[in-house]
Amino acid sequence: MRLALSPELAAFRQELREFFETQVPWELREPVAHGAPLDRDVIVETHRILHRAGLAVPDWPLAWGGRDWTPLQHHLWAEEMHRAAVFPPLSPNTGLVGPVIAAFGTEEQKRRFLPPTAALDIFWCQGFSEPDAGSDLAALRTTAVRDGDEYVVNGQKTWTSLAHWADWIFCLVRTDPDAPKRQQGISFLLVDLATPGITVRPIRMIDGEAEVNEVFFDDVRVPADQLVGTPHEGWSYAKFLLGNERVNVAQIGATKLRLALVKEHALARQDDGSQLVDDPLLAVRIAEAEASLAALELTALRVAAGSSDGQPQPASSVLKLQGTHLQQLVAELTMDLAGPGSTATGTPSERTGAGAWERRSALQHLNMRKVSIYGGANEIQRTIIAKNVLGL
Amino acid sequence: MRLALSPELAAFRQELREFFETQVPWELREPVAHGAPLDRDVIVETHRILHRAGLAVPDWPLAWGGRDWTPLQHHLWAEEMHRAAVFPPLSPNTGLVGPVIAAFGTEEQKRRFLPPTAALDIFWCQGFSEPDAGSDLAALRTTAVRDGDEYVVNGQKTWTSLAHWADWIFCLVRTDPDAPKRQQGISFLLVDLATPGITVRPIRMIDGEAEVNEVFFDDVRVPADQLVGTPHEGWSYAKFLLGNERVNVAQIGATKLRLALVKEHALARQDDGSQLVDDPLLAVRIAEAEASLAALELTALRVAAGSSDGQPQPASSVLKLQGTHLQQLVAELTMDLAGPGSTATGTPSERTGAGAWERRSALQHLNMRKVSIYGGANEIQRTIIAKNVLGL
Amino acid sequence: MDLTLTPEQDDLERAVTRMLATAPDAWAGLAEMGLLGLGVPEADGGAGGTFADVFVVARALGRAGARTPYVEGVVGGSLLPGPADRLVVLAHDEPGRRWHPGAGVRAEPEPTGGTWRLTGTKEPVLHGAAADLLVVSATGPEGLGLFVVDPADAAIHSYLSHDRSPTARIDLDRTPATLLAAPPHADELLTAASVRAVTAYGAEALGAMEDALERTVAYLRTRHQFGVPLASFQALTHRAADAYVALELARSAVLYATACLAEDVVDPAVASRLKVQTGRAGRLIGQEAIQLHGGIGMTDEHAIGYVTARLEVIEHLWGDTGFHLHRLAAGLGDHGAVELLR
Amino acid sequence: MDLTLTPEQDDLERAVTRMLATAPDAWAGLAEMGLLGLGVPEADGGAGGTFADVFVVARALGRAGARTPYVEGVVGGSLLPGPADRLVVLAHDEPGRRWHPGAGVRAEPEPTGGTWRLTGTKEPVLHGAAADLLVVSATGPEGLGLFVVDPADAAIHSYLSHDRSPTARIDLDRTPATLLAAPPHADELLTAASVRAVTAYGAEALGAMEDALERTVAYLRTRHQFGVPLASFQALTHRAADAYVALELARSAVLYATACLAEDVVDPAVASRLKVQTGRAGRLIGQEAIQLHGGIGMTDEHAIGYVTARLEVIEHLWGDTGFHLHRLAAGLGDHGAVELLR
Repeated sequence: MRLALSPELAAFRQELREFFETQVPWELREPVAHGAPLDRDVIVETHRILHRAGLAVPDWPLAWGGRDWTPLQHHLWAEEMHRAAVFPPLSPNTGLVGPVIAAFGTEEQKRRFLPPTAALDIFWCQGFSEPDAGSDLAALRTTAVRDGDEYVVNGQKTWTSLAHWADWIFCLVRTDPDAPKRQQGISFLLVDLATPGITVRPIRMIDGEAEVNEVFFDDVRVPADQLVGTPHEGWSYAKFLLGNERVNVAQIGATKLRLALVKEHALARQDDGSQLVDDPLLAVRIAEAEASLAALELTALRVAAGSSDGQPQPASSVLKLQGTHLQQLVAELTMDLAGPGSTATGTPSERTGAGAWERRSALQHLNMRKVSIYGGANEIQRTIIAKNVLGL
Repeated sequence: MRLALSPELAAFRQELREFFETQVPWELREPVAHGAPLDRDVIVETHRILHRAGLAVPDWPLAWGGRDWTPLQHHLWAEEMHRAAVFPPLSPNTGLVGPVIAAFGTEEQKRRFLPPTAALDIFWCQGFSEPDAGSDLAALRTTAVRDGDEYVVNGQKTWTSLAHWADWIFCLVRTDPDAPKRQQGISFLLVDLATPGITVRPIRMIDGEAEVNEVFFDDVRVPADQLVGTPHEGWSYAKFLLGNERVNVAQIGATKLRLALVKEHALARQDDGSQLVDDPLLAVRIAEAEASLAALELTALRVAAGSSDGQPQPASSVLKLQGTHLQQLVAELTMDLAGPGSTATGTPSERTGAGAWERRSALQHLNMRKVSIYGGANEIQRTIIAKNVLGL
Repeated sequence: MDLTLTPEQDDLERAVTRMLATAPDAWAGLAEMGLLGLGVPEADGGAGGTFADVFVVARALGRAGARTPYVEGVVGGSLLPGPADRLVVLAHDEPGRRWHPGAGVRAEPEPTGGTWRLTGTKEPVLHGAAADLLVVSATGPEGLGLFVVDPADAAIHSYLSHDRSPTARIDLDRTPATLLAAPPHADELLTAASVRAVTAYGAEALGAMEDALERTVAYLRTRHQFGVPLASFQALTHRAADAYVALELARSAVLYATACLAEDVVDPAVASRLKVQTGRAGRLIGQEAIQLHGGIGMTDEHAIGYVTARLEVIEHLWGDTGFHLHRLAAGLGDHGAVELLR
Repeated sequence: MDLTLTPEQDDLERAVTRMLATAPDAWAGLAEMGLLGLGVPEADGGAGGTFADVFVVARALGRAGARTPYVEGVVGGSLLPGPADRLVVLAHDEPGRRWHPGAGVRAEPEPTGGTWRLTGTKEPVLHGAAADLLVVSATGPEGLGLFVVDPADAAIHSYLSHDRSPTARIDLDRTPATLLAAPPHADELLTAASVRAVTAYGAEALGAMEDALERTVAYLRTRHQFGVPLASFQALTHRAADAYVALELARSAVLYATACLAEDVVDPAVASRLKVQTGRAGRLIGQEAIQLHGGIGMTDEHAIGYVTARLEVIEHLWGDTGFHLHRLAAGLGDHGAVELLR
């Protein structure tokens, strides 16, 4: 057991803190700090600044730009990034398709895709879910039929985050419809969204934003060398990838930033001299959220320290469940702090900037309901824990 | 819609209030008010006082001592009884076996059993659950084999409340082991506990009390005329009866009494002049419990008004779920008010009387955990609601 | 006590529901049916009837997800009774403040006689832009008063809130006003209005919760995953059962508060208990509805998200669950057990 | 930061667990293994070691459901270091009061020199009857002080509490005492003792929760109903999963508090966060354990009820969840985000 950071680690942290606060301009951090809607330019510019400093893909293999960091160093990196309100490197690139190509791709695929993926010269999106294959992903029906040197893809993906901004999509497609089990006969395919036959239709959400899309494939011809790894083995790559996703989806750093803002609002003096924390119920809810978040962060540190070779641990389901719970809890708390002000949303242009947190709060609360649904719904996580951890 | 009581009903209530407060001596009410362990004499003496006044079995048929009351009158009767800390008429007699005999028994059975059941000249207990048939009651294995004018009973019942004080037991027994469905071939049998071959073994519970028992049947010979209604039709009688039990088990009046005591403790001045309600978290928990209990009582009034011919409604599952929830919540709240005093249980003799509420509180909390298990566990109630109300 | 509706009220409910399913404009439909001004005495130009009729209409609106100024009109009409076709809206909440009985808008008496000038900002004012008259709370030299303002004299900025309700910010800059109620009478009026508002919104929330639970149950029945209907997953059906329990308890609280107002019993504690029940139930049912619908529950195309949003709007009007819990807690010593039967 | 145990501590855990499974007297077994006085410097006669060793022993005791004065001895030893085989027990709680830093017992100085007389009642004092020496908190002329009392001079009434822990009421009637710490130093000592107590009880609670969840999971696997194992009911397995999540979060909080004390960082906020996590988790796991066991979970013959009872005892010692939430809330302005890495 060891509590204190070594002097080396303390210096490491200080270096990162300085980098994030001085090398990433405030114009790129301000929208993150104040919960503005996503902006493609912010994502891309921030990512490229981090990439130039070797800070975009630290958990990749060394040969492809990774850093030989301990789990604790990775944690400090993520924590300092969120603390400074830096938009993290684009996760479909760095956390999802990149690691899959690095682990299972051919040498040729690695050379072709990993550098532009790390640099965000390709903006990736993930094409997994389908209208009838959400939590039950193995029910997917999009097909890819081999035809000479190409696959011909037909079908529909949905809930595809940021597809309207993306250059490429990585998909799970059914390449062997006759496989005895539904999980077999699925392949992992990389597709240029500029290929003819692809239509991207944004889905408007209840908070008015359009982060996700439907993607339609109509006889889309994809070169066969864009199939990653072994044909029909895509399910195992997807499982590898979803394990990674669940760790990211705990979003501890982001929640910490939101909770710090909650405290700022709650402690601010009102014009009549009062503070929102004068209400003991609100004060206690904040204190409890803070205690829960600390316990979650410690759990993430324990999981990180115990992880081996990127194999997802069952503990990642714990992080997903509690991480999304706290994201939602803090969003709800922010809305409740705003009170009737949460209803006074104003027009979209009135909802920007630090002063408009009350106007944004209900929309952010609504938006945040998604996190317990995507990336493996919380019901799926409970089943995983019951089965894989408790043996039920 | 009507809010106010009519003058007649207000007078009716006043009459009951006076009766309970003046005709039932305080010695019989004090143990109820202060949550003392059950006492056979208190139960029997109170019951007989109520019976003599025609207040023990108001919901029975008129011919057998019932009163022609509206659901609201029944509610007022129960409420005033609990308010005065009067131990209610013994429910296995008045709420369970009595109504079953009245509805399904032969004229001879009615004449033989209903008067002593109403008068508590027979103290009944219920023999339904078995070691492998709790929530899954239809799995019961105690057999009754016809042999001439008798049934020969073998098997074991468990969780039999107050069997150690009882004179008779009413049982579900399997009379046709070859019936195609488990729910068929079950009969409803009345058994004198003095019959040779019966052993009653009290089960000690975690609160130190022994309210429930195991009852063993070893070649117990029961006259065939003690089988109620039609042989093999016992399951439908049990369903009729369990519907009644779920309504009783909401225990709104008892919870109201407990909550009033909680308020008394919370509002009492400590020696340093403070009150426990100075703690806003405790004060708010009490307020919330009070609001929830009011909503439950109103729901019970709605259910009572809507009930027809004693047929149990699916709504009774709502009352069971929320009623037991609030019983447990108020017990937990009492314990939390006591704080470390809940740990200072003292010896049994130190736990009696009004002043010892803190010493009793943790034991009562533990005892109260049973209410969401017995009488159809809450999991069963949720399944009933999902299936019968929501059609899931 | 009897918490059931009369056959006439059942008929009314059916008629309103039918209209809402077919009429292009719910508000015009209500007007046509003569349902505006319910609860306002006919002598004052209203449509008469009791609060039970208001309950019926508000609940039907909640079930249908219609966004009309109906509840706002009931509240406004109780403050300033008048012809049924005149919409009076109360402007009370102010930016940057959690709901509280005071108000930051300042009222200054005009030197000339009985008129006043008001300065400040009111927001959110639901359906503020549709009002024929505004009742505005403002603090004058002697305390909180209520004033009547012609909306034509105020700067009204209107938008759709997150539940798609038309909502407004009203800027007052030495805006002429007439006094409706001086202190301390204004406080009493406001308290009575709050009990009516909480009860009517409670009826609407009840309708919205019914709608949310019905849609969710239907989705569980029809949506298949892993080759079976969602309804075969016990973890989901048990949560639906818990939602149903919460709904029935909330229904009881709303019916009781309605019965009180129908007999002119105005009791803030009854309103607070209603608010606590519907607040807890609304959050549970609204959030479970989205979660059990999965991704489509988050989309603009599907109604369920707006039901959840509407429940949150109602939660934050006239004091949220926390506010009413504190108010109930402060009154714990006023009574022994709660006496429901009067 | 590293929250894992050393191989030596893993060995210690195995050894303690083995002893507890076989020894007739857990307390004698601990003494024989030289595990009393852990955390007390060897120079003071203790057994040395860090608080991580205390964690290991307390958690093993919690898993085994053993009722020993171990944690009480750790707390007493930190107040009055001395030989490992001397049991010092702190008597602080008083009847009729929720836990608070003051105390109602009165201390009166003796005219002759440095001795004192104490009058009042202490209860509950866990394992009070087993103490070789008592440390008693009492209010003297200048504030709260800590005093040493020979148990032979006090009237000690002992009983088993609801979790079967030997517990005592200690009546002091002009009982002779010596001063251990005068104000304000006594407050500091008591605060440090409370952090140790909360952390050591937290480790015991962690062990008890592990035990409860394991037993419950085993029961779900083996118990059949409706012809299938309980584990085939998804509503039950999902609740077990939620219990597991709570357990892991509580584990993190306890390990972190242990790491702090192992490096002599005494932080009441860390202890309060632990208390909140284990309080919530303990109630959830304890209550689900009984509910999922059904009737047999309520019986004296089955251990699960006593695990639940034990968790409730720990909840109510050294301030309950509500007390610690208020304390954390009062300190919200002291820091921005919580900094775990020091």
